[in-house]
Amino acid sequence: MNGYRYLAGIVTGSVSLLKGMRVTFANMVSRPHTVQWPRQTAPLPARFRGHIRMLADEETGFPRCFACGSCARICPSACITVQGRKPGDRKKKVAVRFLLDFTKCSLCGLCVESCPARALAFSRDYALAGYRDTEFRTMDLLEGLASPFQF
Amino acid sequence: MFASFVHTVYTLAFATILLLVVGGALLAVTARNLIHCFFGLVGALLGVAGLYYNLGSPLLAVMQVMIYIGAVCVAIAFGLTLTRKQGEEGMRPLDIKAAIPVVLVVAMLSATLKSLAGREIVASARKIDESRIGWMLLGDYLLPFELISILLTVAVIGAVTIALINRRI
Amino acid sequence: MSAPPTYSLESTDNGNFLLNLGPQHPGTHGVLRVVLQMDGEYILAADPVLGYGHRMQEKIAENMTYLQALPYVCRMDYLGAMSYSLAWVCAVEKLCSFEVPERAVHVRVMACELNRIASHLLWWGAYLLDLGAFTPFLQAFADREQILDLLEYITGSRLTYCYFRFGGLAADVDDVFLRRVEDFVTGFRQRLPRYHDLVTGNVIFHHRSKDVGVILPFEAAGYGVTGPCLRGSGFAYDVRKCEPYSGYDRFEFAVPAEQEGDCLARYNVRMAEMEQSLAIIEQAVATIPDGPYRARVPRVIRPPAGEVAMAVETPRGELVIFMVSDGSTRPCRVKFRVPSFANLSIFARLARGQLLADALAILGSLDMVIPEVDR
Amino acid sequence: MSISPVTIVCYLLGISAVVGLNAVILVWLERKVAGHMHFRYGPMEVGPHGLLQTLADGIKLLGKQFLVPDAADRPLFLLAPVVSLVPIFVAMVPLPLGETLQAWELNIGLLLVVALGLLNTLGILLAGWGSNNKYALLGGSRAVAQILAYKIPLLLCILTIIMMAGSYSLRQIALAQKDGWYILYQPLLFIIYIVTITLETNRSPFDFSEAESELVAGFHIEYSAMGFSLFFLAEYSYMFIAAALASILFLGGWQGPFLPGPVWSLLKLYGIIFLLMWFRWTFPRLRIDQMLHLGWKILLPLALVNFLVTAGVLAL
Repeated sequence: MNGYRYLAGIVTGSVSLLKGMRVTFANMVSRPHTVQWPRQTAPLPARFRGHIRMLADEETGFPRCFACGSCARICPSACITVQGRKPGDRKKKVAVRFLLDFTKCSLCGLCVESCPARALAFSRDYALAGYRDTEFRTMDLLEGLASPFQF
Repeated sequence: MFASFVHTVYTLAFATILLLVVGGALLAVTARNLIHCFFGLVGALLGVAGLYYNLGSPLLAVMQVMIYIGAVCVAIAFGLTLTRKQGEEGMRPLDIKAAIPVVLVVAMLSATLKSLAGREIVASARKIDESRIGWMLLGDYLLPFELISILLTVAVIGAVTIALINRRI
Repeated sequence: MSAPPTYSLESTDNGNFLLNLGPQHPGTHGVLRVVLQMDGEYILAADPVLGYGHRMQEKIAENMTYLQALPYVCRMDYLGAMSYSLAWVCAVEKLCSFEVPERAVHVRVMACELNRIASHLLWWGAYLLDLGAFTPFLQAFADREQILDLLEYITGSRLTYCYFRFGGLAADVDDVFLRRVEDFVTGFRQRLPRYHDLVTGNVIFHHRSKDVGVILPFEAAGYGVTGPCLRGSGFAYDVRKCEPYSGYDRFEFAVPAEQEGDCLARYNVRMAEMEQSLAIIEQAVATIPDGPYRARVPRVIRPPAGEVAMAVETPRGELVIFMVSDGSTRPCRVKFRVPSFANLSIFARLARGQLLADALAILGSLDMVIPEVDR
Repeated sequence: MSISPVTIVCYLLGISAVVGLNAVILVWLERKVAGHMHFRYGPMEVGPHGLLQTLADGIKLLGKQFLVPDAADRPLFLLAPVVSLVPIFVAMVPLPLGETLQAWELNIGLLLVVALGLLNTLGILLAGWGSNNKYALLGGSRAVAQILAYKIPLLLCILTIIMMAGSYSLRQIALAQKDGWYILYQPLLFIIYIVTITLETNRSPFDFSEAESELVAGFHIEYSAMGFSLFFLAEYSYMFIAAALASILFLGGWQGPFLPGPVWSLLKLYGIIFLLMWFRWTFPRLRIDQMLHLGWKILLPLALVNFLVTAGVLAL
């Protein structure tokens, strides 16, 4: 009886090992799941949360932000600095300074959600790299946008 | 020219073997670190295998490696890894008592050399057939062969007993 | 209480030695350090040393508004972040008596269960990695990746989601998502036998996990072990069943439990739990109603003074958030009762007298997330 | 004894080439097999399908600093990689990879290869002890326990084959399988042999002395740069030798239809190596005491019974 159990154990054990080997072999001949980045890229979902970026007003090309500061207030990591100024001919302020300290940002997206002007959006930029942290410590989100102020 | 070069190579090889035997043996008895002693022993045994090969018996040389290094030394190493204390400070290998075997060995060696003095030593170039060894072991020398196996059995049983006594946790 | 022991890494007198397992060791899955007193390969005593990843999460939460702390709670257990978000929003909702729309409840359950499967899958791979098999890890990743894709589709993030809001969700889900979830559920059901073929039936795996690290029922209760580890020791205790929250009472599911209390039992519980989660997701997808995804709640959360305790079943066990409000916009006191910490507390007991290899198998079977332990 | 030094140098160069090329190919193959079993591609960047990746890694390792820990036993630490690599060069000598492709036909070739295989463990022990690291020491002592468990079944396997072929010479053994490979007569023995060479080459599920998840890297935890790569080279060369031995003992060595001998040799050999890789990327690691159980209570009795049965059949 014991001898039978001994031999049966060896046989069933070997069969279980073979089953596992079948799985790995099937894995081996199936198509790899990985994407050969950077030659190929995985699709980004529409809601992808990258670092934030400033949207421009369609008409004027100025930043949509009117520097209410609600994003800076809601940010858990306090990584947003906003300053605005009121141009002479308009009622609302316009942001003249919008800095993101991306080294602190946790990409939670609360700022985008809280913005009353819908001025913030997530960028689709995920391959960020730099030589020093200062490159991301003060990211100027107004860069490239027009400004009503001429300096 | 070429022959002398070959000769030099063989001499060098032989010198290496001798160095291995003598150096290893010396290391084995004088080193303070147990593991150094162990590897000295391994070196000496390897050198002895080289000597066997040099004497025209590769089979014996391979057996030397297999049994003495593969089995005996590994068993010793196994014992070493099981020992609790590595005994660095308690050991004084250069005790005065150590002189006694040294004197004995020197005496024996000089006696052997003296008896050999003046004779010409010829290594037997005859190849030893493995099958003959087999027949010898199972024929004329069956009793000693079996006795050795009894010795090994005793050693194994002793090891098991010790292991059972000191079974831990 | 005796003074904490001090360690010297010199060999101790009786021939034993101390082994520093971690804080950088592949078997501890993070910055956990365990000081082991060893006799050869046997462990005489194990002493986990915590705090390498301590980030004062509770204090941080007390210095923020309720909404601001939401992204932070996800950081504690990055593998079960959904459950942590859920616990936080549910605690605040309980405090403020907010109603949650039915659609949001269904999505929350769906997301949490998907996250639970993802977490168990990662555990499955990592546990086998502890046992020396590498392929399961990446095989589990192949399926986990699909879940992460799904969750990324609705939340925009793959690990620390921050998707729930007080009174609902940050954004609605669409039919594409629901269809993809259905596809995943059927696909994963078909792929589960491969997992069992590769590991569950494997004779080596059986030898490594059976009768190893047995948690006796009274010990499990005494140490406050929860989650799959508790259910592996014979208690069919699951917060989702015992104190239903977030609409879990609307779904039919079983609470798998095993009697043995060893690593294999914990393994089996988790494998069975994945199937139950699939069943829950299936029901949630089938019965999801139309309607608003977010209730109207005040923009600034200012709960009435009082206290609340919210228990949630995370993939690792019972998480309790205890929160005291003084009526201001910030919580006055927050306490997280995290499952990994309680589960780790029994490790020293389990590791005693075990071989080093078994101790790592036990540590793996407890499914620890070290930032959660340290907080 | 009458081989000219020029021939010896040629053989040494040839063997070095085999060792080096084999390591390059095997490391690449291992990473590819592992990759595809994991739904990955493995190395793809250096050379076509990453073929030159190993070479790049080797060059990188050459350029790195070789660190000797302060507390290490310096002579032992330096000696260890050499001790595990040198026997390989000798063990390659009697391996016949083709009808004429053999460095030296030795009538005790099989014994020589087996004996030198034992020295690998000494290298591991040396490294484990010399590193003066607790993980390394545990790895070293595990290797010693391991050798005791698998060597006897391995020798019994070999003994059975010697009995069937009636020779110690690898060439004679291969030639004795002209009419039928021994795997057909001895399937069980082949399985036992494959398990024991997995043990011998320290491969998962028996990679106790390395045991990444337990001992981090075990015996070579303290080795960097060339020291590490020598261990790597030794590991893959031992695989080569063990697989070559398996193909000679059970699969008739270089003999096969249509293709030339060396091609058959390499096909069989790399087939067996693929099997070892397949094991490694499928199974979890055993525990050290379970390995001893396997060695002493399963492999040894099976090999012994098989040996006795074979002896009985041959006597009849």
